[in-house]
Amino acid sequence: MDNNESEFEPKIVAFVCNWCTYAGADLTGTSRIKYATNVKIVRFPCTGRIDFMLLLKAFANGADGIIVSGCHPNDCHYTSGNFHARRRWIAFRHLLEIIGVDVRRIRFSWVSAAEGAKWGDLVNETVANIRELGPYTEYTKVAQYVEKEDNNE
Amino acid sequence: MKIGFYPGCSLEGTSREYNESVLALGNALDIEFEEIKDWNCCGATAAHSVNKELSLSLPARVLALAERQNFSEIVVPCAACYNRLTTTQYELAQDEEKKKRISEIIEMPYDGSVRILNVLQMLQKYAVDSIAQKVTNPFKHSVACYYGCLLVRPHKILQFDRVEDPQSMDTLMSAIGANTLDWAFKTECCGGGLSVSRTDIVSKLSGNLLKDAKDRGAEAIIVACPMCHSNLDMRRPEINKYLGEDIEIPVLYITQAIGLALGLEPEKLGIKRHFVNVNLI
Amino acid sequence: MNKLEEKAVSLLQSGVKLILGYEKGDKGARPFFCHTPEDASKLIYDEHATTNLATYILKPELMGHDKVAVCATLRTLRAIAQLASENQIKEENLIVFTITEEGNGDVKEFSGIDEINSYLTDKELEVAQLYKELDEKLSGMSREEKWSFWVNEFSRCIKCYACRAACPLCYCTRCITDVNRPQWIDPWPSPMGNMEWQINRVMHMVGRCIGCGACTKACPVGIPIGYLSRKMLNDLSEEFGYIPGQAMKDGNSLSTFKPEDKENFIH
Amino acid sequence: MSKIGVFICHCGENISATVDCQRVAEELSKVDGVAYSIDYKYMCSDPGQTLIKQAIKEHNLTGVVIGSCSPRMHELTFRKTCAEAGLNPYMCEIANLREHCSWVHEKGEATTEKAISLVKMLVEKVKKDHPLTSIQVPITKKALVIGGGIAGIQASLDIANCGHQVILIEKDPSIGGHMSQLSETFPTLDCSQCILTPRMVEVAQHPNITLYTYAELDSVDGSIGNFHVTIRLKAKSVDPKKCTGCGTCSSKCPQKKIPSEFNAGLGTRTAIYVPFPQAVPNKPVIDKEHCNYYQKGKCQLCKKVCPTDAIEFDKPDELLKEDVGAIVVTTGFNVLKTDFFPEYGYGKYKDVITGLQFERLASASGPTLGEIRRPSDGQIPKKIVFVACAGSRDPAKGIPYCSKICCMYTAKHAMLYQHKVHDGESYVFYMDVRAGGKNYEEFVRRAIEEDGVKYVRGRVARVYEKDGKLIVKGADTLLGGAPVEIEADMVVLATAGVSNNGAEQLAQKMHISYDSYKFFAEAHPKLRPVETNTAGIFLAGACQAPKDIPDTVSGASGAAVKVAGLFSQSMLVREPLIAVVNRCAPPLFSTCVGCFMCETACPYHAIEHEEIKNRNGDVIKTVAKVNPGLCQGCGTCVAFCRSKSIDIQGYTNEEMYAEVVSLLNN
Repeated sequence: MDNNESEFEPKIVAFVCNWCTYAGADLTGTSRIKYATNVKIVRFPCTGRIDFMLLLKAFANGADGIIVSGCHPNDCHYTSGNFHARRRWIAFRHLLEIIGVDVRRIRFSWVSAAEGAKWGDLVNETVANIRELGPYTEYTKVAQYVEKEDNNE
Repeated sequence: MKIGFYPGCSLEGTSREYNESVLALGNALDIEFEEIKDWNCCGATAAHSVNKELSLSLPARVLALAERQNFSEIVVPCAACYNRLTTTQYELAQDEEKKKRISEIIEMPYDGSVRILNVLQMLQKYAVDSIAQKVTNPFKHSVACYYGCLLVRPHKILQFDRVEDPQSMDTLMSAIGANTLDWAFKTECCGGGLSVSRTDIVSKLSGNLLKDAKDRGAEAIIVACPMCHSNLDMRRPEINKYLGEDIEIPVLYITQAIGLALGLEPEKLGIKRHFVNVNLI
Repeated sequence: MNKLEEKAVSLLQSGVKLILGYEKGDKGARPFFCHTPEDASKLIYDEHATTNLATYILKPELMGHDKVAVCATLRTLRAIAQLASENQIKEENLIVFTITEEGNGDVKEFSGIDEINSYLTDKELEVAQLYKELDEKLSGMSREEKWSFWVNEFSRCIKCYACRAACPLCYCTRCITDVNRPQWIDPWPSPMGNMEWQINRVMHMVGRCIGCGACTKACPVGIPIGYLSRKMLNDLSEEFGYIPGQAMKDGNSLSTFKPEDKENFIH
Repeated sequence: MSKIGVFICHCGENISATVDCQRVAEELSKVDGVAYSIDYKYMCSDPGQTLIKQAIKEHNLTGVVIGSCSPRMHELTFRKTCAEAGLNPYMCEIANLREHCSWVHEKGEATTEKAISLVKMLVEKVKKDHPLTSIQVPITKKALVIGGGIAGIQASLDIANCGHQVILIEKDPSIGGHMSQLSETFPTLDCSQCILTPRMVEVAQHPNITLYTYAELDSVDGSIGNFHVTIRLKAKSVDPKKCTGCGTCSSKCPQKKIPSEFNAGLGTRTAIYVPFPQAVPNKPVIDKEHCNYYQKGKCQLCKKVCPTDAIEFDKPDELLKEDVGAIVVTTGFNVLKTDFFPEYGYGKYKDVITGLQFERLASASGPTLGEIRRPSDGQIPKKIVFVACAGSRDPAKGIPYCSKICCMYTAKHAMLYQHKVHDGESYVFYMDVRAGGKNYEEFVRRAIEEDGVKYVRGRVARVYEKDGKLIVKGADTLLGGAPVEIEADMVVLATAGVSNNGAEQLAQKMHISYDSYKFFAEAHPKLRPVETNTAGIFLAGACQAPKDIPDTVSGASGAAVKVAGLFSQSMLVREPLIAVVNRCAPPLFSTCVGCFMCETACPYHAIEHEEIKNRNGDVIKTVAKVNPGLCQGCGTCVAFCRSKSIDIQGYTNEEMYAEVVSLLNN
């Protein structure tokens, strides 16, 4: 991966809930709103289902940025999945801040099934921010510590 | 027992008898009223129909002075002053910027921690049981207790008694032996500030009020607000002209009625100052 | 015979098979399993009694099915209260007593979990000096410094899991580290595996940790892991509405929510 | 080794316009585990689907990934196709190459690369997928209807007429609800008793309906298709089998002055009473609070005079256990009493009455046998003031909503009064007349134009009594807010419709949600008005919001068809995408440690306690178990479980882990 600024293409994974943000992204598609190709979507039944370990695994496998998005409060198809998720992110994000993980790389949001445009903006905005922050080598260096042990980078 | 005291302009002017009866009753029940130094007019209805900030600054300055004399509570006998002070305290508590702005205008720190009591609340809190024991000649008359508008409304801010059918004056009066009548004009308006500009309306409103009291057999009307008293008492000739009949029911402040029941001399209670003479005793 | 010994003897005579308590060790009190009235004299109670006896309560091999009593310090009481709120305590098999703080050696037996909870309500969870110093040092650091501090600390971990063994609230029969489909956490002590293990352990402690410090004491390489869950405990208690050191009723602060939870990062 | 088929769709050219589909198919064929990979112009078309089926059979594929449009569009179609070819439908996954890729990116290398990684992600997921079969939940073909008003009656009859068993419970001694208290009903003025009582009799005689009056719901558990309810049959102290309904006991009972609930407090009744002449069942009950025997241990007069010795004083309440498949809640509403209004005298004035009390005055079976007479002195009022919106549309009183039916029954009351008292004068103080139903507006116009009811547009500020008259002080906003003062003989307040007291406790018993006014909450206000968020529990009538009879009856029939629909299938079929707590060989039995924090996290109360017992029956450990009928598959418990003992089918930890890793590594 070459490292100069303009060539850097950030790898961003998006964890979204099926009923709101996934449908919102569908609407972005049907309204043909263009956005950057760096973001790839993983579908969950609800934001309540998103395990915080998956975020760590994403960073460990080379993600430079993560988007987590689901239904607005009170919109949840399962009535309270997003409330549980919010409570979990408040704790998890605080722990990452204590340890020093770059929480600016995780973008939490609510996108409803009707907010196709908002999804497009969210993706473009996140890609721009992450491109500015550069690759998250700080994290991957620790993750790939063993493979490079012999040429001890 | 010491408590802050804010007489307001009327008690120094047209309703001096209210002031005398409050002070007389005070030392009969050993409650010492300490006047707020350098107090100013509360602005009454005039201020808030002219300039919003003026209508907030005047009462705020009075409260700030009370805080400076570190009173935790003050008594405000006049219903209009009580209403203005409480409304100001409520409004400034809701809005930080306004509070800052007002304390700039009055050039004094204003916190809004002083508790404001009207005369009924003060008597209920400190004197209701001592009054009952100290009654020497019970006030054996049927009376119509008249609260007017400013003592009970707006309920959201004043939080005092029942809005449509208040009972606090009735309980105090029955404590001194009076027979309080259940009548319909307890909180109907007496005409208030129109006393000078539209005396015809005052005579109509106060007239209906007095007529209903007389029909139900009231021997006296008990009030706790200088404005109501002057309309019902001073405007009696116009009222009688409007009604076409002479109604001789006297109008007493509650502090005067209680004072009489406690055996204080009428002169000390300013009974002589009324237009409709009080020939009850 | 002091009151503690009297209590132990009377309990053992009334059918209790085992009393978990402390005996004189070389550096003060250490855990002691008293089975017979004769051993009761060995039981002592002083400020060195820091090991959390609640850890033993969940070991079925030790407890069996008969009655057991435990001489509980404040920390043990807090652990028992939290375990009870997680349906791990069989009240009929457990007698809990403590030595009151007046220092006159009086013994106080609790009738049940509710009494333990009310006993704990006015007991403030004090903050250890070690924690204050580290918190001071860390709060001055930039993000990058914090990151390298913790990566360096975690790289010293040898995955002995002593922290898991010492903690009374870490009682899963199969821990997440043993899950291999999928392999959430590398079993061997890689720097990333160690970090993910600690992040997981701390997240599993949110709203549950009682700040007893057993994990920090147990870590053979001296990583200040207790600091992490203790900081989470302090910072989130006000926001999630729980009181540090006291058990929440029906659910803990991560399994429940309030519609009006505040955050400033979801937009 | 899994043999996966990859099928990339061009979607005409919606996908192929910006994504090189051939290259995607070609790249995917190199992925290990992929046995067959092609692209085709229209995957979802009939030839496209046949192509998939043939490929499954020829290469006996174990999994299928379709690169096409959003799964929200054709997941079902492609899963059905795979099922028809003999492959378990849950081994088929969809990669969203259209909405999430081709339509939102420009043509180019990056777009095709993204498409390839999206499909690879799903291939990794399919490798971890398990075949799943849909959940079959047996259904008890019996319904419970709570509340015997017109809503409950209609729902019970409709369900029973579909051939299903119904249990109808009513907490009062007789069914009929508020409708039985009405005199005539708008807009047709047909007599309420005449249109209601035949239905009540039909309910009593219907072979499929078991009616329990003087009965309340004690507890509910279980889930859709398998509710276990306990009904409390309050002791009536009269044996219905022996009692012939002759009425001697009521006539002899010394306690004669008890205010009659049926007559809204205007008339009186005895301690042993039948609420109203057309009551169903027409058998008396003893009101224990007011009966001399129950209060002071004396009397027993009714027992002495009873010809068939039907009185049984010591009979206790009975708890009846029933299994039902669905519950319809039709518990109705209540009206505010006059003591709620300070400005109208706190309920002191006898002649200030509620609309319901006016109904009783106007009703032929009422305390005045249909004559409009004043409760205070029994005189016929010459001038009546009706006050609309008494309590409703009044945020200061905590009731900002409109109670919907008061405008109509106020017009009806005024009309009835004019018909009965020709020289009478009636005034209606209103804000806006709301007469939106069929023939409603015409009805109100008739009251104004033909019957001379005087409508005054304004609020009534105060009502007070003077010399036997009620002085009504209001304003007339159409005359510039001029004050209006009327000396009336009687004032009728059209008080707000509020929820029944006890509604909150009932909702909590059944785990259904309710709003801040304690009206029950429907699943969706527009699209699912007769269902609740709790599967298997339905709503009808005014327990959901104030409602007139036409809406109530149509809602009741709506709820009935939902129940009938549920009962029409022998088994309840549900998507298997639900959570499952793992089980393993003894002695562990399950890695779940029984902390049950998942139970507090589950919004559907789907987590149950299962006691693992050894051979001689003592409990080894209590572990969590998911009720397949209740779990909706949100997965909150899965992400929450510390020991990873609970997983959700279709989105297992392994699958999601595989997706994330695959997405970032190519």
